[in-house]
Amino acid sequence: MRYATPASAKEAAGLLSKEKGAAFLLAGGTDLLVKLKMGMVEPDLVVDIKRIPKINEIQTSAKGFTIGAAVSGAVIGEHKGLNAAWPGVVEAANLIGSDQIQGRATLAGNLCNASPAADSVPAMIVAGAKAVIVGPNKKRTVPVEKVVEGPGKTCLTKGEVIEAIVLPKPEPRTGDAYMRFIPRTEMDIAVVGVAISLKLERGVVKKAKVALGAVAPTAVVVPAAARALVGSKLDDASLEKLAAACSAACNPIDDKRGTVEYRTRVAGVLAKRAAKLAFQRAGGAL
Amino acid sequence: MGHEQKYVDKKYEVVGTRFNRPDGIDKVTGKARYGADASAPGQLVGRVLRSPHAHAQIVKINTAKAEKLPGVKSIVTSADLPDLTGGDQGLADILENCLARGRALYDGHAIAAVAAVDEQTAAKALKLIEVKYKKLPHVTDVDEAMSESAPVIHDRIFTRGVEPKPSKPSNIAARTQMGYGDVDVGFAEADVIIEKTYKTEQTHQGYIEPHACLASVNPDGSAELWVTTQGHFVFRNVCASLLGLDIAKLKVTSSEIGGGFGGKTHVWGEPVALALSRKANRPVKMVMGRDEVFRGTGPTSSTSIDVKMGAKKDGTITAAVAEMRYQGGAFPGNWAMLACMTAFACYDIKNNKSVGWDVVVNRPKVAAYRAPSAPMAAFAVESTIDLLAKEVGISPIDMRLKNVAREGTQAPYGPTYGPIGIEHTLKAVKDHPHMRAKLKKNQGRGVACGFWFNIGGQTCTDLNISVDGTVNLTLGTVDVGGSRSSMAMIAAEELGIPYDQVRANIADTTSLGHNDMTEGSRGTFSSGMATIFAARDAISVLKQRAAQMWGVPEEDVIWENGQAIATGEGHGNLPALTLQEIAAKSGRTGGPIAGHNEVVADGAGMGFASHICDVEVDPETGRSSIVRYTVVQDAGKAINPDYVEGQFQGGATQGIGWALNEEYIYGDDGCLQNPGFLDYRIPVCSDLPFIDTKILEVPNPLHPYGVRGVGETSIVPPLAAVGNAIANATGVRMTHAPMSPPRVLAAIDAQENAG
Amino acid sequence: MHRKMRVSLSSTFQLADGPGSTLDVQAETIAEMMASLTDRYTDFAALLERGVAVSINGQIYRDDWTQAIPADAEVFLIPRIEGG
Amino acid sequence: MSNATLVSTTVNGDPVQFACPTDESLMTALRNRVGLTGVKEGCGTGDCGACSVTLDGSLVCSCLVLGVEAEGRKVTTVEGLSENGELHVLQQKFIDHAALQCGICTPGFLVAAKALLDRNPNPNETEIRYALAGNLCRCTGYDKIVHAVQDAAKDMRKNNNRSKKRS
Repeated sequence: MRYATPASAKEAAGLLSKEKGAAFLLAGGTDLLVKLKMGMVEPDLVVDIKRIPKINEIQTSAKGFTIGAAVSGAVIGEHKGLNAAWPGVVEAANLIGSDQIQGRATLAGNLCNASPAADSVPAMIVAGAKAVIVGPNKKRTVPVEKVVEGPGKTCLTKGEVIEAIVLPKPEPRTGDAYMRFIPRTEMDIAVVGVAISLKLERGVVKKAKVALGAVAPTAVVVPAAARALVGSKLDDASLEKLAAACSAACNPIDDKRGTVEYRTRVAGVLAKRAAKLAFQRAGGAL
Repeated sequence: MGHEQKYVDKKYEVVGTRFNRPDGIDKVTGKARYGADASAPGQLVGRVLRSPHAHAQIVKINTAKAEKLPGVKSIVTSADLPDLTGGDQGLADILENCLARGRALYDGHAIAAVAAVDEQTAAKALKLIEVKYKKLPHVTDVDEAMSESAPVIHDRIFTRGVEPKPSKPSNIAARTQMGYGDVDVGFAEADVIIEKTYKTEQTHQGYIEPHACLASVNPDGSAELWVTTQGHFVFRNVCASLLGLDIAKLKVTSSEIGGGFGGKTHVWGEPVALALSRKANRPVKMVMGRDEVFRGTGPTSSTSIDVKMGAKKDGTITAAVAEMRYQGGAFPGNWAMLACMTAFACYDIKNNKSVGWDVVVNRPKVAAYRAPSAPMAAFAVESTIDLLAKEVGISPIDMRLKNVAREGTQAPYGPTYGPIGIEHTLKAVKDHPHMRAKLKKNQGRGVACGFWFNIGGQTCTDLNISVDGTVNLTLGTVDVGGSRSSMAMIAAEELGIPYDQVRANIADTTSLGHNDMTEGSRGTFSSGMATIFAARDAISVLKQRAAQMWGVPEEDVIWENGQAIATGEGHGNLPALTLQEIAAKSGRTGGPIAGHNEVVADGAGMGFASHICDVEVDPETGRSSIVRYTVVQDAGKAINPDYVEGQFQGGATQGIGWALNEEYIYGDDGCLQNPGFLDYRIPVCSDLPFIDTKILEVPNPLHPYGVRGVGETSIVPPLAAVGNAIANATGVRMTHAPMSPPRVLAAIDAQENAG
Repeated sequence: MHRKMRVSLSSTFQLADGPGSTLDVQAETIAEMMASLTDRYTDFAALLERGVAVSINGQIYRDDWTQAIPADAEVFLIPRIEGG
Repeated sequence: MSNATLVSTTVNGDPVQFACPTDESLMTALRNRVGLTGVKEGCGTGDCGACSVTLDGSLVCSCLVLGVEAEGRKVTTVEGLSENGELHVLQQKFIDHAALQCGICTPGFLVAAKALLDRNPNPNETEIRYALAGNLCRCTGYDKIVHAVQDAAKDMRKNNNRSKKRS
């Protein structure tokens, strides 16, 4: 296994695109190192992007936030601006594993690992996050919901590297929230995850976006769930409609972490709770 | 034996207070050496190839390619080990579990092992070993394994304990029955009868330190083994028997042990590492990965249990029957028998019957896990008692007190109890402020009792006094919970010197006579007894030396507060001689001063506990959180209360983990799906509240200080305590442990749909 | 001359040629009792092999066969247990 | 076999060089090549926290870091907690409170607890419990560990105030 520490995203892309063997990108390493340990991957080349300038930084601009691909959850959790703007994204990022994992794990890595249960992905989707993808020849920006195509599968072509995650500046009176279900209080993979962002106008939901995790091969955006919220003040009837829409959108599997019935049921339960939290964060009164 | 074992009530100076452990500094600074922390010159790395199948015939193992890989120094399969077929079946089973012989009996069964110059080479060599398997039908569920249609795993197993003797082999290794009275008569007297079936899933001891050893065998048959174990003397004897080595030529040193809970009482990789070393003629270090620990070692039985109990309106339990099916993994065990001995042990039930079925399945060979077999039986019985109590309209505690076992009650396994503490723990629970604390919405409180034996066993201890008066206490029972501190306290108590003048160490197998395992809650009980006697032995030498120094008859010398005092006429004015003064002169009064004791520390007491648990259940997700927990247990006498509390809290937490989330999950292919801490969910720090403890002291009449073992009982009540609490929070009776969120939510739904 | 005594068998133990759940022997220690039972009953040795402990007046003895059995003691043979 | 690489790093304040295969974890490198066996392997997959170290001040599982990543960085292990021959307050409190039994998880807990108290000198019980959720202990039920950390935090705050007043 060769180990490279390129000085730019473009150089990283070049290394990956030229590699004939199995090549992997290393940011936080919390997934890659586990796969190495379990013998699930045998890399010929590992490209560590953490020595690339600015890739470990969060940049704030008038348009929003650019979160470098190697920024860890711990750094995101400490960032005041991000916490104020997108608390749902921050809490989703911070739910991934222990403090030790938080010291390394990244949003871009969580996205590229393409696990159906990735916590940050539904949260990024409802926040309108985009991935800045650098290839050997060109750069492109792709909405997060378009990045993951299936379990372990992304839209990235050979040689492409996510350089940063871009979050917009939230519109006024926007709130987001992410909630997941795990059997313990920590250290588990999500059995169900629900992310909701919504915008209020005069106390009424004007716009909403709902995404579910761990209930289908990829995170699912549920327009019907969003429609259930729009125009409401989160009365019981709209919450029930939200829950029903979320449950209906589930296409989960039975596995060691949960059953089809359980995931379907709890998706609705968490959606109601997440909606209330997002509503309050947007300044709504329950 | 020459020493009085009987309990004597007295005031203590050291015992019963709290002292820091001697191994503490090494453990907080990273200096303590565990199984994986030793190295030897020229050591190789040992790795094991494991079966990917639940049950398969091993048609052929081809190691040729792996052997040719540069850096590979030895490869072993069962062909390199003695064939014990036809001899002691128990020993043969152990060896076959260490390396499969002809058949892989479970997912993770060791097939072959390799020793190579480094980790990378060893890993590569494993991939080059070609094994041709022929898959066989498998069974992993205990009830299925008992059915007529199940694949029979061993054609040599004919159910023991049934008449007439079966003519066909089956997966049922044995039937056990315990109890007394006539249950039919008892049920006829009952006003209320409750009958329920329960299931518990398989759990693992979950010690954080994986199995690890460093083995070195010389061409002359002498050998050394550094290993993480609960009993290095037993490991020595077992490894020597399995490999045909001379016991005295195999020196086994126990490392610091990173948790055992019963799981490190059994050998797995150690004989294999020795065999690899013998073949390579180099030391071999073998450390298991976490996945190997889960797939290949330790678990406890999964069970299926029917309980039927009847009571009169006044709460008297008139009859109780338990039918308990325990799987022992791929080899027969005594696990259901232990369940029979413990199921009704907390109670005085005139007519009781426990029937146990020991069953084999295609899972790892079951090993002891803290009070083995008792928690599952207690889950079933203690849940049923709550149901009975509700039906007759008596509080769960009063129901238990009404039927509680006391001194003079006949135990379900036959004998009559001496002084025991179950009633004391129940009364303490009844009076505990926890019982009066207000519950919030969605919260419920549960109480449950538990019992486990203590065992004594063979113990050998040395006590050597240095010329400066400090004392080396040399022990042969592995310290798993702080026993070095407790033993040093006992020596200090007996000798009448400060705790910090005594240093306790665990000796290797060449330095002491045989010591049994640290198991069965015996460490402090048995080594404590041997320490008392060794100290008393040393005191008699000290008195004799003092007499010599004074020139007075030995019988005129007594030992008090760490010094020799001359009594009797004529020498009452002699100044007392301290231990230091006598030790300083020892070179000229007859040489080193030492005490020694070897003892079969029989007469261990019984351990009883009652727990209180408050849970909060989220009715929409079925998730249960422990909001408050209290352990009340009889310790006989707590030598060091810190470590007694530690045992109570640790055992309760393991039980809580079992109650809520821990379980082995097998796929349809018979393979373990969650061999890691990610999906085998042991409690994390944020899952728990502080665990309150209350130590009761009902002296054990057959220990000089009244000590009872405290290590195991604390894991027995939690499953039922949690289940009873959930029932009180939700109105739903859980009969399947762990009571994980999907199971609880399904039960809540089923109840709502029904009602 | 050894004292006469009565030994109760845990219900899990069955001896093919035994009289049932109690056996009468003459012994003063556990060792003598075991020897006498081994002589008397053909499958007692097999039972010992499986593991037997002796309860004398409720106290369990697993290994110390030198233990004296007091007159009129309650003596039970029970399975030998291990722990975790 | 993987290429071996020479790594120059700082461990517990000392310059250290070691050569390790590129695919070797920092945990294994620290244990087998630097000799710091206080770094414990409980799982190798980031689930138990026994191998916790800080890397440039950030708490990580060293099993989820490649040895080669340590180039030019600062690593602190449990062996680096005591200073001037004295135990760190946390180390002393773990002993005083009997917060360890088998002790295999203790190095990881100490490193994680120190990272917590460096960040938050006055954590409440819940904050302590969540901060230590990545460290598994199977012996203690965590009770005495949480008490030890609470007590250590109290002493450390006192000492800090005292040294602030002095300066």
